[in-house]
Amino acid sequence: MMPELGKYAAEVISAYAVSLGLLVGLVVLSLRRNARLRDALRQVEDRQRKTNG
Amino acid sequence: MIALLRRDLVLAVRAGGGFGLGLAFFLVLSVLVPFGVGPEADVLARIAPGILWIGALLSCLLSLDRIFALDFEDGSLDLLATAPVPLEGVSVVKALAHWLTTGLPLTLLAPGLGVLLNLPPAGFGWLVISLAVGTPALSLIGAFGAALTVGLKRGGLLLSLLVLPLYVPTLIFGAQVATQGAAGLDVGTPLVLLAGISAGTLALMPFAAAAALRINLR
Amino acid sequence: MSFWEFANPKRFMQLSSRLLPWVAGLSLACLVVGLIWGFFFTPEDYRQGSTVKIIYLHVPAALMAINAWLMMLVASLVWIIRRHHVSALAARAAAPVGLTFTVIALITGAIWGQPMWGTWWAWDPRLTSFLILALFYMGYIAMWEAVENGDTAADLTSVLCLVGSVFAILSRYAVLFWNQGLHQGASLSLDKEENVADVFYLPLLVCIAGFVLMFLALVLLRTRTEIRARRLKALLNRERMA
Amino acid sequence: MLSVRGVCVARGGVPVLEGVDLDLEAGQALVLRGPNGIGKTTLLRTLAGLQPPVEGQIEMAPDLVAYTGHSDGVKATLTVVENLEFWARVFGQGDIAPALAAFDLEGLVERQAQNLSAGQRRRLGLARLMVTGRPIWMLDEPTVSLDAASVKMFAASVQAHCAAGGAAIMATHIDLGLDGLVLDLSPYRAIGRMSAGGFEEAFE
Repeated sequence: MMPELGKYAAEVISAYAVSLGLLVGLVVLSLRRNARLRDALRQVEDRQRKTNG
Repeated sequence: MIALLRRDLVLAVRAGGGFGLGLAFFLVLSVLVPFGVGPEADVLARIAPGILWIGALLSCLLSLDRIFALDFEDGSLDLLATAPVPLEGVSVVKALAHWLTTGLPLTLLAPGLGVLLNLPPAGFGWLVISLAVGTPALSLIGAFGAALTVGLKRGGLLLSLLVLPLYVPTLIFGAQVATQGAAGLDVGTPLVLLAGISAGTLALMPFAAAAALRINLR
Repeated sequence: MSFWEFANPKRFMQLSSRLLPWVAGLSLACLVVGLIWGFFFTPEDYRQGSTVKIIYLHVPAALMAINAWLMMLVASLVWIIRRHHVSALAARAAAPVGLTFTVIALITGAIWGQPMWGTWWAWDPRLTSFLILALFYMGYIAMWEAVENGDTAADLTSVLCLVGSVFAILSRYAVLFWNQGLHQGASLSLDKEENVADVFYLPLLVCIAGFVLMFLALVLLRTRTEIRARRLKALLNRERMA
Repeated sequence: MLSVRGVCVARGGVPVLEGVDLDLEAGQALVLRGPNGIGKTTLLRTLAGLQPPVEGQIEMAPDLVAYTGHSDGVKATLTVVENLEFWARVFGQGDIAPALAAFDLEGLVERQAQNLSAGQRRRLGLARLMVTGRPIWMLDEPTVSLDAASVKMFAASVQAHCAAGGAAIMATHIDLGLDGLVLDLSPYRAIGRMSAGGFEEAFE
């Protein structure tokens, strides 16, 4: 399955690992913050709807 | 405007104005460098112009936050904003006062420190010229950075982070003039470019600084 | 449908929620296809060996690192001229994405440079420019974080973005000048784009498309987050006032 | 001199006052009242032109206002006379003697501002108004740290200023004994407005 990377295997694989790691990290952080704020906003909106009748 | 310049100069020179702190910092920094890189004369001679330029830049940075912050805290900036002087003019005058109290003395002090760092004889003239042409740009860019961060608590650190990348072109051309001059090479191109940066910042930065001040005074 | 419908926050939320899955899905598809194609099914370069495979990350990341700043510049201008809040928030949302791409470009460049030039880091004009770009991103993000009031922060960061753009271009030329001035005739060139053969070109295009779409998806998502954050703050403010 | 119609002002992006109407004629002194936090300072800063109103009109000829905020703008290492002369020059005025006399600062002229008491500093800050030569004084809590005699001194100078065709608008809680107008800001409190600029309205 793995292609023959020759003597530069370590460089190529580490480049891919670091880049994909950074991208996944950014996506996960963005999603988590989005979810947190979505929930917080929904909570406050519901609360205000109740008090406003 | 002249009144403002005079007041700023008097404030800087009076006790507690911080005049001299930047110079002392420049001195200490230049004295520390040989401890870091070793006392070999030829090594020092080669890096001296760059070290002196970086030292001047950092000493300039030290006093940047005072440009507007003190006037903001005691309310003078509000009063200046309602006074019959445009904020653009205030920014120019403030940058000029900053240059007269830091950039100019640094320029005059630099040859003395050049002796300590074994600067080649050919380099002294170009070092002074490059600093004289380049440090006004440092003050003008710094005034913009100070205007951006004027209302912030602990704005000093942010100010450094914002201003240092903006200093890159000035530093490159300034150090280039000093280095090539010390090596006895032609300095025409970098000197013209350095002067261009100073002129460009003089034309544009006051407007950016005034815009930032108006936003921060709201 | 006019593009300016995006300027209304409520419309933006509706449109973006419909758009986001498609953009994200397409981006993922492009990245998976492009990267697998590039990693497994392209030959080695006769000169650079297998390290040429790093191109599929390095070039798209570098491209988007610059384009992200351009997008922030346009968004800042829209905010200054037309005062659309969504635009300012989109600029804020794009900055961390741009910074990440810049860091990826720098790291992959360093990893690539090590076997090719025998050094992790060369003060090559292009590498140096990206390092300076990263500093600009950091300053911009720090400015947003430092200012409490949303509109003030948007105004200040817009001014910073405008001035920063001028100085970024200036730095680019200064750095070119500086390096030539220091080592005359240095032969380190990073101009890979010019000698890329077709075998490498097609998967590279797919990867670039993937990165563009990913940037778009992330900016949409993060702008939605920023809009919610702003609205949350306003609702809490109203609660306090009442 | 000053005409304000339907003005809404915001502090930190949150509207605090809306629909404010007021007029100021030459010779009038207007006192703004209202509980802490209602937006007196914000309104004064808006009228002085330091921040734009969210909505509404402020009609006034340019360069009429002398503004004094919570802080005096007094430099600690300058002497009293240096502080005043600086502001007189900035505003293109010459004579600072009347201002020194009106606020009883003549005995202190050569003293550095850092050696003044809080009340004396405040008097210096108020004397600054007189050297601007501007007809409309806008004062935010002008009597803070003033003793009874100084308050009288201040009231007298406001009266003299108005009698000479000037006007003043101030936010203060104490009674100055001026026969001026009083505007209570409480009815203008902005309730239920979300934020300036139409962002939240899009969701309502």
